[in-house]
Amino acid sequence: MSDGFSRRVFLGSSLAIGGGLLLGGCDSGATTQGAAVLSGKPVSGGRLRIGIIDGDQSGNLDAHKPVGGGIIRGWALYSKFWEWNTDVSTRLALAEFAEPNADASAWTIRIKPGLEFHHGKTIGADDMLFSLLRLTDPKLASPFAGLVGAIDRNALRKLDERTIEIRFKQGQSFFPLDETLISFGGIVPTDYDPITNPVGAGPYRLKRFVPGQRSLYTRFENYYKPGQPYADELEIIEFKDQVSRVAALRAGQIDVASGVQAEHSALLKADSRLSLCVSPSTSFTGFNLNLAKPPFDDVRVRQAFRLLADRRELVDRGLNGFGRIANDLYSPHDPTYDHAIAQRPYDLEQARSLLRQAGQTDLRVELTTTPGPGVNAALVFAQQAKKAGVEIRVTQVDGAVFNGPQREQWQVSPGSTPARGFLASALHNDAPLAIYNRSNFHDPRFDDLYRKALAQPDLELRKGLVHEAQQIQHERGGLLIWGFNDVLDAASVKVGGLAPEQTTFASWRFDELWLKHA
Amino acid sequence: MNAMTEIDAGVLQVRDLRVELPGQVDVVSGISFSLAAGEILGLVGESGSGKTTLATALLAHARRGARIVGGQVHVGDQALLSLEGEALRRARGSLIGYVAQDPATALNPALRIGHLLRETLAAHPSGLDREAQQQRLIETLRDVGLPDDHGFLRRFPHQLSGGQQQRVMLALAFVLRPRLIVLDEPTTALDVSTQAHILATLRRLCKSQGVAAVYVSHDLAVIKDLVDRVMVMYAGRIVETATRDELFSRPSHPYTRGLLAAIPDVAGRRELTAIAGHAPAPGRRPQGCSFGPRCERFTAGCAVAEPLLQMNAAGRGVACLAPHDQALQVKALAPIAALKGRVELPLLSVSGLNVAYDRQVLFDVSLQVQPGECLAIVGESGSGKTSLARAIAGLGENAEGALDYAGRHLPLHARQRDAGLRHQIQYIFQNPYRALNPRQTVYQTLSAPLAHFFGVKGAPARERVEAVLKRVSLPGSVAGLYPHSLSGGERQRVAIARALLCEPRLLICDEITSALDVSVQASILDLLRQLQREGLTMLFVTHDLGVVRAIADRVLVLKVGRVVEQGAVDDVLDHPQAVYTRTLLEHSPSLR
Amino acid sequence: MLEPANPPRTPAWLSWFIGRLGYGLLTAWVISLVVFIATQALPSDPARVILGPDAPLESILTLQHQLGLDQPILWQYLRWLGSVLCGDLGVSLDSNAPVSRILWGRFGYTLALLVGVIIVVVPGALALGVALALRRDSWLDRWGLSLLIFLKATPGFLLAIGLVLLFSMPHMDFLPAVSILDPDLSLLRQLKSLVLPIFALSLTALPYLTRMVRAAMIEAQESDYVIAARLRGIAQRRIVWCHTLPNALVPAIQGVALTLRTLIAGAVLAEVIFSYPGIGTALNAAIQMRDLPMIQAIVLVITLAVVLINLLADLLTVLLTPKLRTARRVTLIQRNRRGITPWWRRSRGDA
Amino acid sequence: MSARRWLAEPQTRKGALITLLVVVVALLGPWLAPHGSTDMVGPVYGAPAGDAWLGYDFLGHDVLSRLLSGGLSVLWMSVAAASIALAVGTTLGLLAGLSRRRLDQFITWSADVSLAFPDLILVLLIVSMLGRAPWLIVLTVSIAFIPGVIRLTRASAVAVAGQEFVEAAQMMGYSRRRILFKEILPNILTPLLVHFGNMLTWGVGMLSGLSFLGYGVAPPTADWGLMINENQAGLLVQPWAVLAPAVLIGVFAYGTNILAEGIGRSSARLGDRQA
Repeated sequence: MSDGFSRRVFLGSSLAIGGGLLLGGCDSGATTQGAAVLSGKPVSGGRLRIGIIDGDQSGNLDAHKPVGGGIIRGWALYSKFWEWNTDVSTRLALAEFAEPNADASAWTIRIKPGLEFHHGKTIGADDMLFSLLRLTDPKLASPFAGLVGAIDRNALRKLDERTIEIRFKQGQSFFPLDETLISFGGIVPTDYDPITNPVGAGPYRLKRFVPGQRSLYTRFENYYKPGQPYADELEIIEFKDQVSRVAALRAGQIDVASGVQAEHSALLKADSRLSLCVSPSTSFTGFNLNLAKPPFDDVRVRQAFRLLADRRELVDRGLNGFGRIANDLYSPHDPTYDHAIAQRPYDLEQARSLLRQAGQTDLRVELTTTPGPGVNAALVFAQQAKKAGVEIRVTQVDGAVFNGPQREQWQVSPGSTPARGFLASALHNDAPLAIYNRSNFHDPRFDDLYRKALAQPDLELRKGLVHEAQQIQHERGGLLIWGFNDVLDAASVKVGGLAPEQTTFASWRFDELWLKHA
Repeated sequence: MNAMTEIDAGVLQVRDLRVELPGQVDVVSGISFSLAAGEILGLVGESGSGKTTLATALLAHARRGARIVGGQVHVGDQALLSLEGEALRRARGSLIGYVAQDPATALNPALRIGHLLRETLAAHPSGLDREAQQQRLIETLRDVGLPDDHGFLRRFPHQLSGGQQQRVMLALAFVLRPRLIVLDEPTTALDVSTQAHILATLRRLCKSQGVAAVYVSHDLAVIKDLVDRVMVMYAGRIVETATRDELFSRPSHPYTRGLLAAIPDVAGRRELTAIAGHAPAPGRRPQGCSFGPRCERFTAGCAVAEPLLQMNAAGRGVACLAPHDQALQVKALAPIAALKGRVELPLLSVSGLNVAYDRQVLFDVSLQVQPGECLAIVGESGSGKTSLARAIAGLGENAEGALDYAGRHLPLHARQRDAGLRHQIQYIFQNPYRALNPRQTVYQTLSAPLAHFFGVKGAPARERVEAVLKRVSLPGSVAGLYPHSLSGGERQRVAIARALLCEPRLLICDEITSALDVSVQASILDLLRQLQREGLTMLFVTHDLGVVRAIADRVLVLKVGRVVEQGAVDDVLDHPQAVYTRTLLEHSPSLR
Repeated sequence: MLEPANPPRTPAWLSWFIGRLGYGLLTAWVISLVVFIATQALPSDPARVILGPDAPLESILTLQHQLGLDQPILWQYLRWLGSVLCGDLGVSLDSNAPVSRILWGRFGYTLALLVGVIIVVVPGALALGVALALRRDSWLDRWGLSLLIFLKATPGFLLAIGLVLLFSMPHMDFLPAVSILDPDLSLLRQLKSLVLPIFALSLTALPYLTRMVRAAMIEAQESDYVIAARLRGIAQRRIVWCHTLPNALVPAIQGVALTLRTLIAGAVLAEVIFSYPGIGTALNAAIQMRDLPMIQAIVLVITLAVVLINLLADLLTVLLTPKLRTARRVTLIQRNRRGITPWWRRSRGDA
Repeated sequence: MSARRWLAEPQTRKGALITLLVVVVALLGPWLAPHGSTDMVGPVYGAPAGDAWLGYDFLGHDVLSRLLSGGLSVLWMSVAAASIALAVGTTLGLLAGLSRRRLDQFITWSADVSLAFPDLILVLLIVSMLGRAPWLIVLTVSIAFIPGVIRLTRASAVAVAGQEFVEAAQMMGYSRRRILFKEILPNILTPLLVHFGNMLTWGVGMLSGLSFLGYGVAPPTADWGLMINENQAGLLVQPWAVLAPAVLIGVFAYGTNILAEGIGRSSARLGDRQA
């Protein structure tokens, strides 16, 4: 639970998604009509009502420290240097130029001319610097500062009114700046305040915010994309649980349900007034096997666990079939991903023999998880492990405990990361610079390869480095990655601009969504 | 049998009235009588005789579960039982008024006196305008002896004394000027002086307004000065009816005679005879005469058919195959003066006793009890007599003063007394229904003190329990029963038995007969006298001077916590010194 | 010892009331203290909950310091109490918005819900209770009672889930299955959204009150004063409304107070199920998020509300009971009353 | 003797029968279940079919098997909670009712304070504080119940203690323990028993409510309350997974309630109280 909304939704781990489809798609109940509407030309006007699940966290509006629904609200309020492509690569947004130097030890970023904030102030380099300094300010205590922890706050430089230079600490290199800065690097004016003056350059400006209930926005006329956004007003309504939101969607109380449960897919598909959009994301879900704790200090045990996981069943039961199996490696969309590594089979026999070799015939381990959807996969996995004679006790702890001081001490714990490139994903998991490393995987060769890749802007050269790193992960890593989950979004057939993508946030592209109003 | 009703086609005529419980069990049946304007009829019977059922049936009302199934009630020319709905509602109140037993519960606590009176007037078409209504109201209040000012009308029932409350009930009945008033034991809850005043008021009103009245009572003495005629009920039947003088001088029915013989009289000590057995419950009545099993003149014929009420020409009726025709002989007893003048170490002496709760209830009370005597403590409600008894028993709280028992200091709390002392002083409570643990059998209740005080258990205990049950005239089989299957009198006997098992020297009896019928009371008093003869010392708390005369050697009169007079019974009752004692005596109902 | 010669000029119940008010506030204070200490004992740390799994340790320590979580509990409590007394309930750890601002609207919604339930339940229970009492032992009474027992026994949240299920079925959309409220519109225009939560809560509250009214009515109907009034020829309708009901109302008022207390708890579940934006959802969320200022504030509000409800109920009881209203010393209320003396030290008036 | 008297009341018999039925299901269920309670044997949220009468749940467990295995925890937890509350509450209530003013005031006041706080919220707070181990939940629920028992016990005890038969015992100088156990306790047993039945009803409701909010028993244990929680998401797809346990919880609550009502009614009829 404490994982909070951000992670769950962002990672999509809690959400259900597309019945084993490799290809996602918007699947309307009234297929023909729905398709016709979706392919139509965007219409302006109306109030677009998005239903999100915020669990119990009401969250805030902070661009750099978004919690709870704050992440989604940030998509409406703030624009960044880059934005995501549907294939999880990045493209320029506010920036018109953003390039690293040859060893990726510095980035130069220049924004487009004539951009404005919601309150009319022109965006300048000072605002860019302010935003970066604020994000990395230790006093702000942003949970996401760690992602860009390499940035040297003292070495930020304004080159001209629209250009800044970012350098990294101690001559480090940091190639994946775009992927790490894109999510929480909202550009805000120097007079920004998340409570009294929450302005940015996003497609919508705030009209009212009722924490834990809803927020209302009006169209930002000077949005940097001409003609966008389409709707006059945007309303983000927060729900506590999926059932009530589905009820609201069906009753027409909301237009879009962002991230619906797989359990409801059949129901939603059957409703001719609704369409279901299945995005085959590359967010992974899996388990961290803690190398710092026996028996996982033994690579044979790790490999045995990876072999005894029936990935197909995990996808079917843990994700309700909405996902694809994985090969203990993340970021398959990344051009550097090594597709040559063979898919690990489900092999109980070999798993048993490995365990025997390791002297672990009567193994008992504890899988610690937070309450909530992650439990399902854990329960399925525990059941599978029984067949190999391993008893997995599933223990639920409070989110705060889970992420507390003990967070690197759990023997087995669920792990998942949103769809990101290899380098950024590693930062969440087993990279040497990782924010935290639940599997405690530390391999000199792997670390060396990762550091080299960070400093290698050249794709082909980086590919070689990553392929070797992935080989290491596959052979002796601490992650059991069994699947990639789909993200399901449901919407009224009146909603246009919602299309499946490999990311988890098809329904958060508020500048693309539009409302066909009769 | 209808001779009388034909002579006097008066205000009320009742014919063959029958009230049943489910299953065709009759509560009352075969009731026929009539009443002339201004006549007051006393309806007398013990608990369970059906007198209250009859009283309310006169207003076409039966309590929940019961049903009036037959007969007629005519008030004037209205056939009351055939009325329904609105017509019945109007007849109630305007034709017949009703005064309930306990004014404290019969007045709605949430409504003001004025509201009740006005509402009653408004509920009936009186043809009076506002002015006249107000006039009527004031008149009525004056009539019943209540203040008629505005402030009084704005009072709530709880702000009135018991006597005032009952006068309000009278006013509520009289304000509509009905032709008949039914009063159901209206003075039972009141002190004797208040009772006397209410009765006088009632009689005056009935006579001056020509209103007929049916006055229900369990106590013959109470109605003696009030009524013109008496009707005695037993087991749902009228067993005797006669004019007042005839009934009191020459009662015919054995039951009536039994009742009269059981009533202790303040005017003189007399022998009290209890009626053996107890009245049958509805549905358990024997074949033939219901009183048969208790009757000393019982013959085989009595068990064959129920004797009907035979009326003679003088309007006197009796339902008995062998009625008496002599006057009732009252055996007067000589005063017991044996203890007088004997100076001995008192068994108990109380000096300077003060008791205060939120207010002080006893002021500096001192008394002495000689061994073997019976000291009665008399007073009206609020006199502090129970507090005195409880303080002596060691149950009182907030008491100060000195107690001496047989020359030894006696602590004020029972717990501080040593066991040897404790068993010698026993206390019997007023309410026999709460004096016994409902979860224990009689044997458990009785054997406990044996084990506690004397360590007697098992067979010897059983023997002693059997013996004591015999002593209080209960069958041995009672031992296995729980209290709820015993009658009030039986429970009180068990309570006495429990006290006796402790081998007491001093027995404190707190109004122990006030919850019982007179015939039962007589038997209990008889038992106590027996015990007294065996040497038991008694402290007898009561409000009834008749009982005092019957049982006590000496009497102490309490008034609002102070001793106003004490002395030998006959001295005090025949030659009262204090004004208060005199008033009490004047107002105490007597059979003479 | 002796009663005062002159009755006091102010009614006795006033001083009683003031005493009870003080007692209620004391209760609220004690609860706030207990809850404060208890929430400090929560095994987790709000800073971690807020920042989520990705937060580095430095961020957490910084936030802890900013929130004052690193100070001694007593000091934190005193600081909190001080600002509460100045009307400041603090800032939500979760949304960083002032607690009072968040709660204000939610409190209104919950109040609307409870008022709605009371509006439905009190007349409903009175009418039903009176009707059943007047038809005592009829088939209507027997079936009515059985139904009430069934409703009483069924856990309230099951009823609510059933309603949501029912109303999210096709063709059942004449009432919204969940109650998301639009703060732009006045509540009066969204009454439809209130229907189901009010209905669900009413179903759980109805049995207790109805049975209480029924029992009180039956008792009053069989009382001597009603029989006496009937025998005076007072009309049945008048007896019911003027004689019986005022007396049956007194226990009913205590019943309503008790019902409200349980309703507040029931509202937590009902609000969660119907997504109703009230205090209940806020509390559930705050507990999950370890949002201490929110928990504190909500608990305080609820406690004060309960204290107030009890106080009002007692006051109404006193005012509606002439005997107590006019008494020189009010000593009714069994609850909170100091003293029925222990039995071996019990005072007794003269019998 | 009491039991026979209670059973004379038809309502008691009906309640006992219903309660017994659910208890039997809960006790024997695990042996009758066609599958293990954690075996994943069917499709996720599969609809009821030939051999799975109630369909499958969120992970593909057989709902019927889980239902049959899941009663025990609710039952023992509610019985345990009610029993603890009864034991502790009665002790404290008697202590309050029969002891010196100070202690009485303190206990009564503490009960009042906790009664000023809605029980479910109290339980929520404590459970979120202390965790969700079953015995902790039981303890917590019982803590919520205790003030009510204290007040009931105290009121009944004071009423009984005021009766003359207790004074008589006191005057005889019987020991306090004897007075307590022989004179007072038997006479307050009936209201306490009725209250116990009510606590069972509330306990079942509260425990399942807790589970529903996610504070109950931890999976994969089969538990009726938990089943409602974990299958909520499928409510609109496979309602049986939620409805079946809900119905059983409701039936059990109904049974215990009727039982309590019946006992109360039979006692009232026999005039236990007025005695």
